[in-house]
Amino acid sequence: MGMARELRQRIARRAAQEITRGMVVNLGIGIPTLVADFIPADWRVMFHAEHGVLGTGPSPLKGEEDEHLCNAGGLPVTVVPGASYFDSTMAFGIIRKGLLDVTILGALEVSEKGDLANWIVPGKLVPGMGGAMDLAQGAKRVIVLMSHVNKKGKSKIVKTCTLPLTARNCVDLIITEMAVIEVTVDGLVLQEVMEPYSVDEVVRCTEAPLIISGKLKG
Amino acid sequence: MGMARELRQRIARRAAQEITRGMVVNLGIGIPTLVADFIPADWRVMFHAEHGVLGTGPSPLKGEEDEHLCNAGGLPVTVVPGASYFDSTMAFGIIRKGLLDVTILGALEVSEKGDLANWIVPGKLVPGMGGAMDLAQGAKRVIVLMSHVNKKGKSKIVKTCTLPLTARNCVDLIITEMAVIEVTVDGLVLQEVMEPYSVDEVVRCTEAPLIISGKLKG
Amino acid sequence: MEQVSSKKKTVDQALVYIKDECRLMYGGFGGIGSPPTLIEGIFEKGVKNLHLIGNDAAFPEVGVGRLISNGRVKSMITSHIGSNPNSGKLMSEGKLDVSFYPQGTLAEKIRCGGVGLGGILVDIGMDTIVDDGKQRVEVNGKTYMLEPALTGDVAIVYAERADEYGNLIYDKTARNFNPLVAMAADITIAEVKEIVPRGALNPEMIATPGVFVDYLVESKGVNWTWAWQEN
Amino acid sequence: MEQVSSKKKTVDQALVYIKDECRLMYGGFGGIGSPPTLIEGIFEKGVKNLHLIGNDAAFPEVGVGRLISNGRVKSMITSHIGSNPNSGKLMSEGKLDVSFYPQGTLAEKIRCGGVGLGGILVDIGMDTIVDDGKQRVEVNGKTYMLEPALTGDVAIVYAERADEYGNLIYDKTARNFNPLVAMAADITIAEVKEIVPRGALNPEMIATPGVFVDYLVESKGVNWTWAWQEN
Repeated sequence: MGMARELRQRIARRAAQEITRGMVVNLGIGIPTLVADFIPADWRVMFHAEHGVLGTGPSPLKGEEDEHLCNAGGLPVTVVPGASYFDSTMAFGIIRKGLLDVTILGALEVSEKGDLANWIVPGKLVPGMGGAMDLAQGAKRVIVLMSHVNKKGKSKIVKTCTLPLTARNCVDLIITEMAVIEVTVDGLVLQEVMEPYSVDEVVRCTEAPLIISGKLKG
Repeated sequence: MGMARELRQRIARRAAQEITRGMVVNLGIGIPTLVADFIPADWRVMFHAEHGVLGTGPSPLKGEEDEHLCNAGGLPVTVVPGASYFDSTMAFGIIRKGLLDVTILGALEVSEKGDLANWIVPGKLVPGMGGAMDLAQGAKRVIVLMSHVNKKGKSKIVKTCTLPLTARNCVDLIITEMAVIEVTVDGLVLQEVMEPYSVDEVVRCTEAPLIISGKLKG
Repeated sequence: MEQVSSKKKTVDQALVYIKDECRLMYGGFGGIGSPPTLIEGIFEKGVKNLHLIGNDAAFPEVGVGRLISNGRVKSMITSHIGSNPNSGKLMSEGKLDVSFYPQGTLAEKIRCGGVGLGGILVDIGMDTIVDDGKQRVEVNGKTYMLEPALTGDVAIVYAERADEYGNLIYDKTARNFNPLVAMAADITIAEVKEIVPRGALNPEMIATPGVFVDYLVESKGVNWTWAWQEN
Repeated sequence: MEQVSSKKKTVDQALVYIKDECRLMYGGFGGIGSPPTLIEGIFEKGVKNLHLIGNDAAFPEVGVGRLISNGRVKSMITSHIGSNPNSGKLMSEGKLDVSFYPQGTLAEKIRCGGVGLGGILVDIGMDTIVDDGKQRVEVNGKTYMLEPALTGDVAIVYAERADEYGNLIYDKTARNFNPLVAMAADITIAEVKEIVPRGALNPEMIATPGVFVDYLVESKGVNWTWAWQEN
């Protein structure tokens, strides 16, 4: 995403506040991966990965990596007590059964209805959806972490997605370097504004209409 | 089946001749269970059971039974080297994928086309099909062991089954206390006659027409 | 869901979830791998009009057989009731409604519910009684029966060992339907021979990840006599 | 089938079954759990016009990525090719035909082929691109897409240990798609770190029963550099 390390960390730290003790959580590649760094080990959060593990832990020390124990991004991890290994059908069974409390994903576009587009830019970038559709549709709560605008300065929070969808009505919360926005039945609610931005700046950078939360008005 | 022990043993011994080294075999309840006794351990035949084991071995010694290690009839068994345990979906995956070389089943009726009826007598006996349909339809070869006639003296080898079917066109070989009969595209072929019966007696006790094998004529 | 604290409960605490009319899934094959302490608890509590979903009716006093024999069961979705004559008797008297499925199909239907799929296409039992009224679907020129997923209100399973997160390891042929029903119900209660701390199980051996398990109960062991013990 | 003798083969003996136009299923996720020695053998043998079925395109020189990068692959049924830019390039040049499925759906389609079912009903991806042209089926008032089973000519898998019957045990996240493709092809070749005698594996730990495995090949280990090793 080309976002500064500091901003990426800030978004990840804010996202970590959405996690509570004992939750089952799947983190996507990119900024979402950083979220784990902000969650205390004694919370016993169980991190799930699509290729067959529930209960991944911190990165191993240099030289202690195991080539058969990586996260979904291919980077070496460890496991925590209570972890289990299984095949990919079990990994996705857990997702489709609705046992993921939260999945945190990156996005290209999110619509005011919570539609998510994060896997394809036709004619340009066609990586495939991997597990994104399963996660977006299956998890109890979907949190999107992304830059507020794209490289051309255009809002990624849109009235209607222009890119092919990953899943409809799936996003619950959007966290960017500018704001925290909740997807509600009434529309997008601006809940928090990040330093050094103002409410007006966030509204100006957001294509979709925003309802300003009472706590920001007061 | 109320058949004398001696006759049951004879049928089982004959059935064992259909098994070759290394085969994967599922034995039904009743006479089929006895077949294992006539197969040498060094043939490394792998016996499969529906509740999740491939590689059962002989009965344990009295007092050494394990209540969690039984055959599909609920009787204690052991396992051989190379055995594996799995859940019921895997057990039936092996069956439907066509990896059972032979299944040996009991029957109420077999038709001249190889239709099998072995799970229900409407209004009388409704035990359920258990794994019989999966086995009859999925195994590469289906061998039926049964008494030649029922308690009323009526042939169990019939032109058309009167009882609800387990599976159509599935039986390959029928072994009774009187005869060994092969199901072919041309019809039922009488291959062997058991002592002390004659070809004529077998034909008389069999409702379906029998083709007499050349080796019996000569 | 809060899954930090141990999932360990007393039998009474766990039985709160099993009420009259419960759609109750169970593990076990002829009683092998059925949870004896939970079944005893259900019996003692007096739960009735149960809708059972599982492989078989076991034996008259073994496994779920005892619940059936004592008239606590209103309906069954199963593959076999032949080893428990009381089931057949109740069925012919119109007191027990039984739906039969080929065993492999039943196992897959339950797994389907457990992994969030809508159903499977299967050809076992085509053109037999079990085909009656089934929706048919054609795929690549071949016809299959459509079998919808099965789910339940509560699943009761028996496992050999669990850790406090609820990860389960089964024993030999006592595994059978247990890992399947463990995934397929709204609430899963595992009766376990031994509950160990997190990290004490080999993570490669775990057959049911703890995320599927809601409550753990310690087993008091089998309180019935197996057929092979009777002589 | 004769399964008494050891299934152990040399790489060359096993590769006889992998020819041009082969529908080749493979285990692995980003190369983790893909069989390096068999892939090297396929490359050296010069096999081309392969039809790959597996999770992803790995990295340019990792796993099946090397076969793709070198133009040996005609089509792929997969969930993700983003980590191997050569795949995207070949695809946009019309030299590689790629069919994408949501990863969980792909896994279930392969399992379906492996256990002899005709297909599954799934709702992941409904009303998105992947829904185009899919047969729809209604079950209990809910609509699903019908996804037919997938099978292959040959499956290549990587396992940590095998016994001579072909029973397989995998290692950590190298399990992923391996047990699924191991069931779904006409011929299954397992590359294994260690082959032990019958009886040397814990029968409770076996993830793939040997009856699914036709040939065993000893692994020479990974001959690529992982992304995390590059700095």
